[in-house]
Order: sequence, then structure tokens, then C-alpha cells
Amino acid sequence: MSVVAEIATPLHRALGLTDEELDAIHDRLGRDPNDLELAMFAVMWSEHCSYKSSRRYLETLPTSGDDVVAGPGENAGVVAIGEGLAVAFKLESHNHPSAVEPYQGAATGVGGILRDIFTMGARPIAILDALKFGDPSQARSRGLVKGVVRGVGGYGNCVGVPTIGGELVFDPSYGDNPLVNVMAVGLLEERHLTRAAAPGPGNHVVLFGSATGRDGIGGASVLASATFDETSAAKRPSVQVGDPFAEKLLIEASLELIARGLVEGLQDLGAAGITCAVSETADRAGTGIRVDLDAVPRREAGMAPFEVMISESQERMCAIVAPRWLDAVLEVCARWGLPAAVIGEVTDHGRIEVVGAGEVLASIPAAALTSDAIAFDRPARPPTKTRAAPAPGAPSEPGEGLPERGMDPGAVLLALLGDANLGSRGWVTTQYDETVGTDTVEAGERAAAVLRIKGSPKGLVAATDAQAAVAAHDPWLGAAMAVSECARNVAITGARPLGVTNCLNFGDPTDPEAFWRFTESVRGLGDACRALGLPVTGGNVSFYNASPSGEILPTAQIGVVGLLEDVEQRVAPAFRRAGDVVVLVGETSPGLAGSAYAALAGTAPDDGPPALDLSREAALLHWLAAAAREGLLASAQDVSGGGLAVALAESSIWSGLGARLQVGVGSTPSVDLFGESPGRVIVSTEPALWERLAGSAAAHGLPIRRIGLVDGERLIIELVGEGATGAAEERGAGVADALDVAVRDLAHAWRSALPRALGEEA
Amino acid sequence: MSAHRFVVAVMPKPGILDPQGRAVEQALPHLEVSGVSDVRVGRRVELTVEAPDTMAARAVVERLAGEVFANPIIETWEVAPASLVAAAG
Amino acid sequence: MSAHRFVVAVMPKPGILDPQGRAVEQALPHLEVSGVSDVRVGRRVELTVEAPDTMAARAVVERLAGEVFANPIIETWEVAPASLVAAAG
Amino acid sequence: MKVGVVVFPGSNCDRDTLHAARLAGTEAEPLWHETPDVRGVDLVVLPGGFAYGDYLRAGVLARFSPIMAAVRDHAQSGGFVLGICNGFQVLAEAGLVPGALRRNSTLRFEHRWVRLSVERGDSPYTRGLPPGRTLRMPIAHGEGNYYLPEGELDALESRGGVLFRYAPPEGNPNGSARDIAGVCDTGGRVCGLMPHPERASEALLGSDDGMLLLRSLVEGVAIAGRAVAAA
Ligand SMILES: Nc1ncnc2c1ncn2[C@@H]1O[C@H](COP(=O)(O)OP(=O)(O)O)[C@@H](O)[C@H]1O
Ligand SMILES: [Mg+2]
Repeated sequence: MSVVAEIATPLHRALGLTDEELDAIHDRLGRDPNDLELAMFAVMWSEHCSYKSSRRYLETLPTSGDDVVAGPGENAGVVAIGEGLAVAFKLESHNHPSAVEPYQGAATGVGGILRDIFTMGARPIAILDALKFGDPSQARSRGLVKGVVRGVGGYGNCVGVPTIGGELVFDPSYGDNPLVNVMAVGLLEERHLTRAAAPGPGNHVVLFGSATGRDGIGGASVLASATFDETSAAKRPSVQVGDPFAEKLLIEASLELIARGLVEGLQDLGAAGITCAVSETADRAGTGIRVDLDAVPRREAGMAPFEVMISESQERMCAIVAPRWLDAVLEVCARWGLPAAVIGEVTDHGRIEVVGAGEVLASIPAAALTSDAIAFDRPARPPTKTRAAPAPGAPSEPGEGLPERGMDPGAVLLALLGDANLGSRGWVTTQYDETVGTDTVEAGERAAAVLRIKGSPKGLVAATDAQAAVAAHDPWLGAAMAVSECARNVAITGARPLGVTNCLNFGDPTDPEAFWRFTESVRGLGDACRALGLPVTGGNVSFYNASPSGEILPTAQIGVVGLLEDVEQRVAPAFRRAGDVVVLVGETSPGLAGSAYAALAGTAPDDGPPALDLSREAALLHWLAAAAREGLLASAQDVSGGGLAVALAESSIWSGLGARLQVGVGSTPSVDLFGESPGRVIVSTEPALWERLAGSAAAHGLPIRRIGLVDGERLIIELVGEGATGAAEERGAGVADALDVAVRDLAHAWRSALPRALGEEA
Repeated sequence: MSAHRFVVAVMPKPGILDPQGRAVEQALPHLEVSGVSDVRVGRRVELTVEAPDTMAARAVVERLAGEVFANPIIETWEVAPASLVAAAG
Repeated sequence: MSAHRFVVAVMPKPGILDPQGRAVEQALPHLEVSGVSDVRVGRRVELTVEAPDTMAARAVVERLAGEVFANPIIETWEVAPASLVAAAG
Repeated sequence: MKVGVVVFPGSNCDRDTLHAARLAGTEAEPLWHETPDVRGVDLVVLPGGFAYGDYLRAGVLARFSPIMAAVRDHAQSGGFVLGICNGFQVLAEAGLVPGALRRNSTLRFEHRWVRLSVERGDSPYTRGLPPGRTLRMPIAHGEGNYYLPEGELDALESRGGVLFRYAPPEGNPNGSARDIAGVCDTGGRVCGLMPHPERASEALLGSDDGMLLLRSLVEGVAIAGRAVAAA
């Protein structure tokens, strides 16, 4: 242990434990911990593993639902979809490792979330990556974007899981602290659902996969528990390197072990390595585990016991195996070229014992490391002065981002489509294999991703969203809006949302204001899920997302998975036929703060974000599913980033079809055209079906208005009503009387946005 | 000014996992070769630098090696004049 | 038997365009580096061979180099004892 | 007709390919890379993926798997072998088809929907294809940049060794010499193809042009079989 003990400051503090926590450890052990035990506590009591600051709030989330098979507490949430099938999904962060080494950080992030999925007995079928970076014109941001995107692709492409969706957002607050949140979705037969538990004293604990090296000693768990500071090389972990080839073998071997019923329990090794795997599985089963250190296959000589116990070497799994199946298990691993070793035994004394060279080196109650880990009630305080518009990242000078007011709204639309946050994601998605697995019906550049299920008429739909710019004004609203937008994105395909996973990215939990942003977001997440009738099935929390240059926007990343009863009936966002009626469902409400328009144009100082009507969101979700089932929808498109005008432009760009429309504008036309108030979708339908469509919307209590026809090769929006007069211009409302742009020009602006932002014309 | 050719050898840091080397070792049995161990796979970069003298040229290469050719977080590198290395072959 | 460590340098064949090398050259102006030319990016493999003597060990490496480490259609290779190369650094 | 799809460690299109082969009406079974035997199948498919992680060089390590000797025998005795994507890379490394697949000229992994022109309608792989029809299917690779020295390229072309080329509007995605996307050996029965027909085998997935190619191949194999029987 000298390795650690040499450090001048008291060992527990060097390991990131406070004096209070040391006392709590003493209480649980009834004695002083030795150095190895202290190291084990340190990693297990990190925020990352113990959720010591967040647990009490996460417990307030709605987690039950008729179809929920496994919820929070397991490696991933699982929801039944009928025919004996179920879907497993989870979102997880790998922010800090990606800031240190973007390629490996992102790659190992993908590897980690995939293991959470197949640990449950599910075959991973999709990856979605939600990425947040600083100003794309900065060299550092560009380096991070390129490294992270290559890392996600390098890993996902190799293991053969399609990356079919995600998010890419640029905001200065992420400059030194990028967010890499990855969501994975898996499909399983319910009967193969496997728990990460270690039942049956006498059962073997088998470690298989890569050998154990010094990877990430003091990595994720310790690194993630200290504000990341680029300059302090001291805090740099020995970087974890991912091996997607090993992961692919691990997937096949694990799924074979499960399908053949050879394991009693299965747990992936992530943060805190062996320590976390054995203590969590033992605690879940109410058993103990004796670990024989000398039996752990090593990649390096001379590793100290604590290094072996907390190493975060990637691509490792831990199986609980009944003695009679041991040979079969070892045979499967050998066939897949995976080293495997019995490294311990399940015991009945409820303790984690670490034995080396015949000596007991550590003996800790499993619960003390996991379910009975310390938890805090942190003080939370609303900011003394709530941030006024313009939104963070928006130009301080209103109007700065756009030509002077009173301009042509067509120019505003082109500016928005050409913005790094709204333009095509093609630069990213062409680096990801979207079609491996031959289930990809729609990959998520346009809306939610759609997967067919072989041998079934059903389809799965997945999306991920966040509303950090809104959350900067109101964390409750930001989280609630993210849930509604994500569910809406799933619903416009005609799918019924099944459940929610999430990844909560926030600052320092010991800072009351930062912690308030967290608690408000959890409240918004819970309120929205209750209102929409969606269970939260899992997620992840990432604190300390701050750097010397400040804290990131409060970012509640949301993931939603939905079910299509008949994948052939799916609805897409692109217009279908010239002559179809274009319809706006929902009502536009004021409030530009947090919008893409505000980021470009600035907002009035007193302006706030738009309001959210959760009951109307719920009605909209139900109506979309019903209308799709009745075949009333030729296309359906969510109104979000860039507002109505951008939503219409996308439906045109993706179909090559123009439209001739009339939009009523009030005293602030920019709100009607570019505002991002929630609860709105644009659908198109055959003229003959309009009456029925209107009727069904009304029956769901939804406002619905015909705004024109799909037609020609230009997007033409004629402005009508009060705001459409010359007077509007004098008021500086920012519009002329019509928007009229060739679809070709819209497409060009949209396509060239990202390459231009990243300095990669062509 | 004169032209100086250099070789930069970039290898995974000791202790850092080298998946390539490991995969090669995994495949060796199929090659009917035995007794091969500790395979590490890295990069080799050759380049020519125009500079007043070797010192100045080498300085440029050292900088490129650390900033462009190698990722200091997971890789080590070594700069050598091309001639010498060739001689070694 | 004794252990012999070797280095295999694999480079794109002369005359074959090396896109990686070109990419590096194109990036150089941004790094305010000038006077650098003819950048070639190849592979470097280090391995240890257990064999009765250097001759026998080298034979194994030569075979691996030609059959595995390099693709003769597009690459050339050179085998050297590790020590020498280290000395060159 | 019997199809065997080889499973190397790191293959990740094996299950997709089995699914498509069955849709094409064949009896398809996996062939584990360590069994030195192709079990009397008519067609061996080396599927896409990252065999041995594509480490060192795509396809090079897989080429030494025990089954490759059997695949070589199968080819030499006039059997059919199709290498898709990573399978093409393995065939090239094994010298069963000419050429090498270098890093994409973009230096990136490229996933794109491309179009293929069919260069000859008289090969067992293409005879069933509607003349003049271009085929739409995805590519997904980092090393698909086909290379052969100029002289050998001419030889390849003159013996009709080029089966498919990348065609407009999308065009050549990876810098391949002369837009080459698929080649065959001198016997015309061993084919390497970078794009993924198995991923374009159902309209639901965006295209079923790949199924046209697979059906054409099934027909080609059947005709060849009858020829042998007749002889
Ligand atoms: N924000 C959240 N919402 C719901 N469940 C969460 C959240 N954060 C963490 N959890 C749950 O807590 C458990 C532990 O999370 P985590 O440590 O990330 O699991 P793992 O170590 O398997 O990745 C998981 O079941 C996860 O779903
Ligand atoms: Mg886990």
C-alpha cells in the first residue's frame, strides 16, 4: 500500500474522502480501516458509485409501470414489449475521461454502456450519443469534437452495434468540460433477463475478459469526484484504453452463457472494478464474496492489492457460476478467446473478504460499500439573482448575431439552418455505422430512430434530448421540456413511449446553487414523467461538471424508447406528396429565451422561456399514436429548435418538396416563426382526410389549424394578422411580410452548417 | 539550409493496453509460430526537415512528435536521424 | 534458448501515395511549421522471440514481417534488432 | 442451395448475412473459423465486421484462421466464395482476389448509401441483374480504398475482373482506383465486394437492390451446378 501511503496528506483525503466520511466508515467497520479497505471505500463512496448526494432525490422519481420488468437499481431499465420480448435501455456519461482523452474517453464510454445492456441478457441493438461541446470555432472544441466522434464510431462500428441517433450541441459553457452521454438499447427474451446478483453460497465468482492492468487507477470514480482541471496533470488518471474487439467477444460469450442458463448472476466491471462488482452482486443477493487476489489474471507485474481491487481495466465481466456449470462456462470463454479465472466464492457471511498470499487483507460488510454507503442531504439554494435573458451563450448585444432588425425572415431562417446547432449532423453520422444489424428503418438525423424487430411486426423507436439553454433560466422547466420534447419525438413516428432513462449532468453538489439546479431538474423530470405517464427506468448522474472557466449549463439529458405495434405504419417527418394539406397542431406561446433565435438575435431583457402545458403534451402523445394508427398522417414533424419555420424547412429539405403556407403572426412575429414553445407538431395529410384529422384532434382537445399545401420547390410562408404590417417593422419585430426561399437554398445552408462551423468546408 | 530526414517511433506507453499487440498474439497459434511474446504495435513516421542545421531540424521534429505524431497521454515517442536507423536494418 | 527483441518497420511503398502523410503535411501550416516535406506514416512492430540463437529468431521475425506485419502489394518492411534502434534514439 | 457464413472473432455481419441468405431462399448456416472444413456448402460467404478487430491491417489476422485453408480448397475446386466488406479485405489479404484495400482517402470511416454500376452481366454474380440497373446499398468501412498497380489494373479490367464500380450521383466514397467496388478472381467465382448487399435486402430497410444481387448469385450458382452435373 506504500504506493498510496507515501502521499503527504492523510490517506483518506488523498483518496477523496472527507473526515466525516472516514468517521462513517469507522462506524460501519467498528474499527479503523486498513489502507486497502480505505481505497475500496474511497472508490465505492465516490459520487459515481454511491450517488451519495443524489440518491434521496432520485428516490422521488416515478419508476413503476405495467410493462416495467426492471427499473432503477439494475444495470439498465427493462420494459416488456409483448411476445415474450423486452427492451433494455440506459443513458450514461463519460464526460471527464473524454475531456482528458477524447477518443479513448468516448470509446470506453460506449463500451461501458453496452456492458450495462448485455449484462441484463439483452443483445445491444442501438447506440445514441448525446454530445455537448464549446464554441466550434475554437481549436480545443474542434479537437474534442473530432476525437469524441471518432471514438464513438471507432468503438460502436467495431462491436457492430449501429449508432442511429443522438444530439450535438455547442455552447460556450461546455468548452472545458464537454459532455459525452451515450445511450444504448438492447433487445432480449424476457425469460433471459439476468440479474447482477451473487446468490448461492459456494458458487464460483468467475472473472472473464481482459486481464487486469493499472488502467484508470483513481480513474472514473476518483477522477469524477474532483472538479476537472486541465492544468493539474496530477489528477490525470492512467487513461483507460478501450478494446472493442474484446468487447465484441464479451458480448457473444455473455449472451451464450445466459442463453444456455450457465450463470446465476452476471455483472459488468466499470467504475471501481472488482470492488464494485463483488460488493454490488453480493449485497443484492444478501450474500458475501471471498476474493482470491492471486487468482486475478494480470496484465502487469507487481500490482499492489488495492490496484487489482479498484483497477478499471475495460472489457471485463464477472459471472456467478454454480460448481456444476464451471467447466461449461470456462469452455465458452475459451472458445471466444477470453481469459477466464475463478477469482472467488460466494459466502454466507455478508462480507467482502479479500485474500492474498493466504492472508485476509480486507473484510468489509458488502452493504457498507453499496446500499449502506453514506448519503448526504446537501443544502440547495436558488440563485440569489436568477439569470436574466439573453440566454447564456447568446450575444450580449441584442441583434448582434443577425443583420439589423426589420429584415427578411427568409434570411433569419437561412441563418438558423446554417447554425452549428441546427444544421445537418451528416458530418457526424457518416462516421457511424447506422445499418449494421439490418434492423435500421430510420437513423436519427431527422427525428427519432426506428428499428424493426426481426420476426415481429413491431418496431422500436428511440430518441434523446436535453433543453439546457432553457434550464439555464429555469432548471425545472428545462428538464420537463426535455422529457416532453423527447417523448414527442418518439410519438411523431406513431409510437407509444414506453419509458424514460436519463443522465443528469451538473456542477459541484456541495455548492448550494449548483445543487439547487440539480434538485429542480429532478423535480421537473419527475413531474413531466408523472404527467405523461412514463416510468423512469434508469439513468446516471454526473456531478462536478465545471472547470476553472465555470459551470456547464444544467443538463438533464433524457432518453425515451417507444413501441410501434406495426413498423410499416410508421410516420416520417418529410413531406410526402404535393397537394397534401399542411397542418399545425398545438398553440404558439410567447417566450424566446433559451431559443436558437435568441442565441443569434438576443432577446428582450425581460423575456423568459415559453410555458409548458404538460396535460396538453400528454394529449398530443395520445393523439399522435391514434392518428398514425388510423392512417391519417402523411408526415409528422416536431416543432422545436428554430421553431415553426425551421420545422417546416426540414420537412421540405428532407422531401425536396416546397410548401405554400399562411401563418398568423401576433405583435412579435419572431415568436410565431422562430419561437420554440413546446406542445406543437406539423403534420401533413391528404385533403380528403383533413376533416377526420381535425375531428380527432378536437376530440383530444388539441387546437389544430390548416396552414397551407405541400407544393412547388420553394418554401413560401405568407404572414397574416397584426404582426404582418409595416408597423411590425417599426416596432423592430424583425420581419417583413413574407418568407420565400427555394428548398435548394434551404438544403444548402442546412448541409454546409457543421463542416463550416468546424472549419472543414467541402 | 540543408535537408535532414528523421524517423519518429511512436509506441503505446508501457503499462497502457495495446489491443493490437494482444490481437496479434491471439492469432499467432494459427500461424504455427511459437516463442513469440510481448508484441507491441505502434507507428513510424518519416519526414524531411529543411533547416540551417541538425539541431534546428531536430527541434522541429521533437515538437511535431509530441504535438502531432504521438498522443502524450497514451504514447511515448523517440526521434532518430533516418540514416542511423537505416544502418540498423 | 534465449529471448531476442526485434523491431519491424513497415512503410508505404515508395511511389504509393500516403494519404496519412499528406494529411499531416496539410495540417502543418496551421501549426506554424514550415520546411517539412515528404512525410510518410507507417507501422512499427516490436516483438520478443524465444529461439536458440539470433539467426533462428530473426528468421521467425522475417517470416512474420513479410506475411503478417506488411502487405507486399503496398508496403515495404525492414527488420532490426531492438537494441540497435534504441541506440539510434 | 447451401450457404456457409464464416464467423471469425470480430465478424459482426454474420447474423445479418445469414438472415439475408435465408430470405434469398438458401439454406444458410454459420461456419466457425476454427473448423477446417466448409461442410460441403455451395457458397462460402466471408461476412463484414472487424475480424480480430481489424488490428494491424484489416483482414490480415483472419486470413490465418484454420477455415481459410478449406475456403482456399473450395475456391480452387471451383466453389463460390463471396467476401463482403471485411470479407473482401480477408480475401485480398489471402490473395484469393487481386488487390489491397487501403485506408479510405478521407481518412475516416465512411457510412454512406452508394450506387453501384454493374460492369458485366455475364458473371454468375450479375447475370440475373436487370441490365443497366444501378444498385443502391450502404458502405460502412474505414479501409475500402481499392489499390492495384496501374499495369495490373489494366490486366484486371481486360480479363473482366471488375464486377462493380461506384456510380453517380454519390460516386466514389473512398478513393478506390478506377471507382472499383467489387472484383472477382480469374475463375470468376471468388468475388470481393465492399458495399453490403445484405443490408439492402428488404424495402423496409431502404432498398432491396442487395437482394437482386443475392438472388442473381443463387441463380448463377445453380446454373454452374447444372453445368458440372451435365459434364
Ligand atoms: N438519474 C437517474 N435516474 C434514474 N435512475 C438512476 C439515475 N442515476 C442512476 N440511476 C440508477 O442507479 C443505478 C446505478 O447507476 P450506475 O452506477 O450508473 O450503474 P452502473 O454502475 O451499472 O453503470 C442504476 O440502476 C441506474 O439506473
Ligand atoms: Mg453496470
